[in-house]
Amino acid sequence: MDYEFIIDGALAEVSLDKKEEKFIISLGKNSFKADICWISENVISLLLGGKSYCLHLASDKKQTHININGYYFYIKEPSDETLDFAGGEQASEKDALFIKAPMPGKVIKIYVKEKQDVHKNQTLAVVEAMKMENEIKSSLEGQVKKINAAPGDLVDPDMVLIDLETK
Amino acid sequence: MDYEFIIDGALAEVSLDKKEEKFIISLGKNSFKADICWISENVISLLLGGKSYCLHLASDKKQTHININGYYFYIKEPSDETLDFAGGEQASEKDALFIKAPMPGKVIKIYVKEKQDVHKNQTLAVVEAMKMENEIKSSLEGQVKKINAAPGDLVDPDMVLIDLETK
Amino acid sequence: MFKKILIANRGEIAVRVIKACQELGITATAVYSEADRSSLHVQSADEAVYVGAAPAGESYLNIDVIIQAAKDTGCEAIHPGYGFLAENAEFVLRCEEEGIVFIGPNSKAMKLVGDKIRSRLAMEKAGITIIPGMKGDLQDPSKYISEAEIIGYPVMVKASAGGGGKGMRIVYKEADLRPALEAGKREAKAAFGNDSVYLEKYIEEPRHVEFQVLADNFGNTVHIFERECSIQRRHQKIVEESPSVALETDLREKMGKVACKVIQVSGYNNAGTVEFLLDKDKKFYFLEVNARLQVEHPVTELISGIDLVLQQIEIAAGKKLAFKQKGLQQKGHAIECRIYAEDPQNNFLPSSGKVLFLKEPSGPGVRFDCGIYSGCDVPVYYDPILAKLIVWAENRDKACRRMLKALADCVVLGIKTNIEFLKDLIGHPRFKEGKTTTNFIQKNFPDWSPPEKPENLKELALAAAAFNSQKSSFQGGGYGAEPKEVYSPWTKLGKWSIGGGK
Amino acid sequence: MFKKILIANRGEIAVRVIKACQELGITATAVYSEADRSSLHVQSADEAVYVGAAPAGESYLNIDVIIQAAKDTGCEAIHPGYGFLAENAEFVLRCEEEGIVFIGPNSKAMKLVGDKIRSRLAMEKAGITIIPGMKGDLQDPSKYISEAEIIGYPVMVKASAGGGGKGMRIVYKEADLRPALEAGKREAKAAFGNDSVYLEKYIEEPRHVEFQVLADNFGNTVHIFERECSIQRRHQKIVEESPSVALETDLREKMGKVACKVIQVSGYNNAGTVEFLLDKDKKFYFLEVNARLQVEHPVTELISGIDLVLQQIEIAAGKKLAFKQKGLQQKGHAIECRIYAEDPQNNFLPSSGKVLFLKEPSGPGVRFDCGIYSGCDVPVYYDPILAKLIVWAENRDKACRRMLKALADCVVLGIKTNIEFLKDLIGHPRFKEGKTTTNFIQKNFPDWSPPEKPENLKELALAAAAFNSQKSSFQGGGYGAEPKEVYSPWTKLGKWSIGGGK
Repeated sequence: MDYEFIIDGALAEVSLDKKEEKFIISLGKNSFKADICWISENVISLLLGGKSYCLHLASDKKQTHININGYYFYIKEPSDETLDFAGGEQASEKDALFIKAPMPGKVIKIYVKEKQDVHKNQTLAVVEAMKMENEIKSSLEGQVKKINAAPGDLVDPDMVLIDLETK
Repeated sequence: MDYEFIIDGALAEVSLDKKEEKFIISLGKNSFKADICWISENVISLLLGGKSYCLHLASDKKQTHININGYYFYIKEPSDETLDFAGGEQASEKDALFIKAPMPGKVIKIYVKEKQDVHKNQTLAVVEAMKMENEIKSSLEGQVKKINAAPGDLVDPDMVLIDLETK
Repeated sequence: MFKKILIANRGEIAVRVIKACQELGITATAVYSEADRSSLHVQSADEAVYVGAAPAGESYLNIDVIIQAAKDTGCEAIHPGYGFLAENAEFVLRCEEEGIVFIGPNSKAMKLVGDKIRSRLAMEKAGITIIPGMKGDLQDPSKYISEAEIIGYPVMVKASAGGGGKGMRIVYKEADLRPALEAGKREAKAAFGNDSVYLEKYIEEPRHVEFQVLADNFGNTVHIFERECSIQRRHQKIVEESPSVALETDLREKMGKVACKVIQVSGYNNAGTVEFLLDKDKKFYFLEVNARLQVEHPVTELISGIDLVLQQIEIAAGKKLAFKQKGLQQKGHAIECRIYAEDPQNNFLPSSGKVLFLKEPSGPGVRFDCGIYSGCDVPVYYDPILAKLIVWAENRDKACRRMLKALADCVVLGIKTNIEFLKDLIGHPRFKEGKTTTNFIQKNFPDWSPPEKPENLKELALAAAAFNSQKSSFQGGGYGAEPKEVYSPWTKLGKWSIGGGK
Repeated sequence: MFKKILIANRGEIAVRVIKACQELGITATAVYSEADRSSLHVQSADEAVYVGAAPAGESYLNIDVIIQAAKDTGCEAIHPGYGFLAENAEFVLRCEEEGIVFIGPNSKAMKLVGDKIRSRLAMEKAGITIIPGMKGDLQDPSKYISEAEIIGYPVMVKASAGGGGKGMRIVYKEADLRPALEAGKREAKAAFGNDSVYLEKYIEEPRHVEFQVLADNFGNTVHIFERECSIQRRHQKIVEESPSVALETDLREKMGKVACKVIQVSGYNNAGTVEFLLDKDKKFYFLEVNARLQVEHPVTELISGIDLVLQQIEIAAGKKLAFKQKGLQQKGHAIECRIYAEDPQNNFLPSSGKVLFLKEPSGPGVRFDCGIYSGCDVPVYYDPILAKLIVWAENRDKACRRMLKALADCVVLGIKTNIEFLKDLIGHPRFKEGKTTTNFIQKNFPDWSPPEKPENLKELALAAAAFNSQKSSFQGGGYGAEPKEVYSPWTKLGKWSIGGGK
């Protein structure tokens, strides 16, 4: 069985085969024989060449979160969106026009108005979460096209607070 | 919704109704309004008249195991078998003819042979589990009809080790 | 002793106080906001009262509602935890008026130590060394500018009403003063319901050393030694320990005596903390009194064997201190790491959401004061502290090793935390050497990113994701059962019959 | 210091030792039988070696296989835990021959203290008071009868090779002696691989008081105070505490000195325990040396601050003891309760099977040394100990309260345990008074049954069963998701493609 995942922004292939109650894990040229035991929904015990690994994992809509020996890994399924980032510079410049909150929180202040010119690093808004205020700055020079949030609104990192346009 | 359960060997009825996001629990004449929150697969938080209860529960094939404030409860679904015990004395005398292990374990010794007469309290066999030896005694006078286990066998409490018959 | 106590807080500290009450046979009444119905403190408590909407101002900070909850449930006392109303003199006064015992200092002492300016004046008068800072009126913004001139830059903007780094700003030049004041006031208002701020001299590279103090209602005062809390980020403590590597016996005794004097001068009772800055030359300056149970109180509990929450309750109930200064002892070494819901890779911004999985560290000498569980939601409304990991060992070196192992054993999946950062921090050679000054993080971790992950573990992670997919496939997309699981706990028991028939 | 240690054990003690190794940066190699692939100690270890079939004789007791595992993995030392090979002098000798460090006493001392008869003789010769008992040859059954006559009934049958109540029988009259000997021999054989037993005078209503001792390889010996372990059922310890309420400072010092002397007379090194019986008149008799880490060692760790496993490893690595008798201190009070897989309502018979759910108790002063987890299987092959709950508090009264709360917080569903029994025991007025003699359970709980359950909780239990049924119905018989759960962690990620294509 072959699988494809995105890890650390790169595509990786894994293949699993079952042989005599053990799994053969193949990654590129590397191949290991592992004794795998599901301990619970979120825990796998894995014996590999005498070494014992305890893997903790859980998935949400976006990714699988994995912890091994204290290290954290985030693995996604390849999708149209994640493959998009291969587009490179253009995409990231485009992204800079959509001002989003860095984390879920509450809008405290909007410093700009529609049609207002903004310079690079100008503070556009303040969002608060868990009693911490965070300033949201513009990463380019441009003009405010549209403001989609008002002080007091609860916002998600997916929501666009302010649309900018280059002049 | 009405439910029937066996608790402490007796039949009990419970009924649940949902009303304005709360549950009405009715047991006989008693009726409570409860705020119920499933915390996880095995934990329920229940607010009832201002009191907070944390219920832990898990089910296996036989019963649901429940812990509330450190007290343990075992609840079964009514079935033909469980209703049988209402038969009383006859059933328990019949049971005495089927000698079972008191717990899962390993047969260490069988002291009797088929056709052998046994008296009340005679040791019939020894079963060991977790390094503890336990003698299995006859609770009546009779004769060994059949022996179904041999030293070294792993046995379950459901298995009949020795069939007795009354003379 | 009290029969019933209301705990006016949430999260790990509410759980900690609830447990203490229950050990004493006292009924513990929790309060909860709309965001907290499924929170751990509600499950742990004997009773729970709904107190309002999710924003703290409408629930945990709402004095009327909290007082009413205590009265309705017949609570004789309120434990405020830390944060929220813990250092709100108005709330303490209200408790006094309503005949409810506030488990903390009296309102007069609270008002004095809560007003950083008045308390600094009082201490100066009593001959206690303080950091140069402003003494004047707070209304006129222009006065701050002239005060800053007198003190000399860099200066620090601090909230008059609270601690914990909320509202703090360092200002190096006049041009930055006004925005810093504004931001500080806003944060102070949000955190403490009071926007007054003041300025003081910013001492560079000091250590933050504080003394835990207990004072009963009969004038007996003891200190339970120091905690060093120099490891801070954005003026927020992250790692605390006791003893401080910077203190010799003489200096400890001297500072402890001053701490007790501060408490006596303030007319303070119950548990409190006297904060000092210790400079390079081992000169120490009184900073302020934290009029509450500190987040880092377990460090003191582990080195002294004194249960501070128990002491708080007993003092509030009118008991005399059962020990004297001479009988107290500092044994071994304790370290605390605060586990925050924050993303070190995203500028340490808060990380809220669902905790998909939690594994709590445990073992000899490991204590985990925890407010979360597998499956819980971490709301955006409150402090990002999820849990505290505290270890004790015979000496500092062993405590560090124990902490590193416990941090590796602590797994939080679903939201981001600072655990990996803490591991790097405790494992840093400068930390091991005890070179802990308040600029430690700035200096040693100017731009932290997670350690390089071993390539073999990355491969195992990919394999795990594949097992996971494979499992889902086998299970047809539903919850997977372990291969060994023969029966599902959810398929059995309780047939229902419609219409109420038997 | 060692780089790699093999832990020749399973369950909670293996987990405890593995953690100690990892804190020290030592690679911990576990061993596991066929029944233990999914056990906690395998998950906790850095390496794991399969050592054979489920019965202990074919795996954990198989000297050849264990030695081979150590050699194959390059382990420089073996920690035996308790039970299994921990007190097997043949195994210790084998380690010595193979050049593997056995973390425990040398084989000569092990052989001496392991032979209860020879060790009793040695102690008698050294002027240490022992319990009257047989000294002669063990082969001829008739000799036991005449020895019993000399000693005087009641007598006790005890296994020469081990402790823990295995193989023990009290005999009140001659007629019962032969069956008791047979049963004792069988149990001794099964537990220790050696069926030799001996007789000694049975002292009624004594206290069991033991001293923890450490001896390095340079002749330095210290005791770390006593543990009282009088609360026993079927000669199996259930509750242990320190300090003992029966000891005054003078008696403690006297017994401690005798304990150290016993160790020195035996040529013993590493950690060991010297057991005494203390009679009503506070006379004490040497019983035996337990040549291993005891189940109840955490009690000593909590009152002394000494990590015994760490000390064992350091002593075995050739380090000198870092402290002297004068520097040691007994602080506060610690109590341990052993959580057994047994059914108190079914004559305390073992209860094996699947742990459907486990909630571990936690909190200040609470330590839980645990070998199980939610979903694990408890096999029939090994000791029924699941976990140990240990609490520390400032004094005995507070420790009892803390223990009661922690026991109520400890939830094990799926198999039966003695938790409810322990709650009744710790809460018993005679226990609180410290009237703890070895017949405590016989006297105060001759026929225990669970406490009457509050009627309202019974009603809630029924309601819970109904919720559970309702949930199953909603979920169509599959695993239920909480109402708040929007997505299943099992439905996402990793599409597979057949044939290896991208």
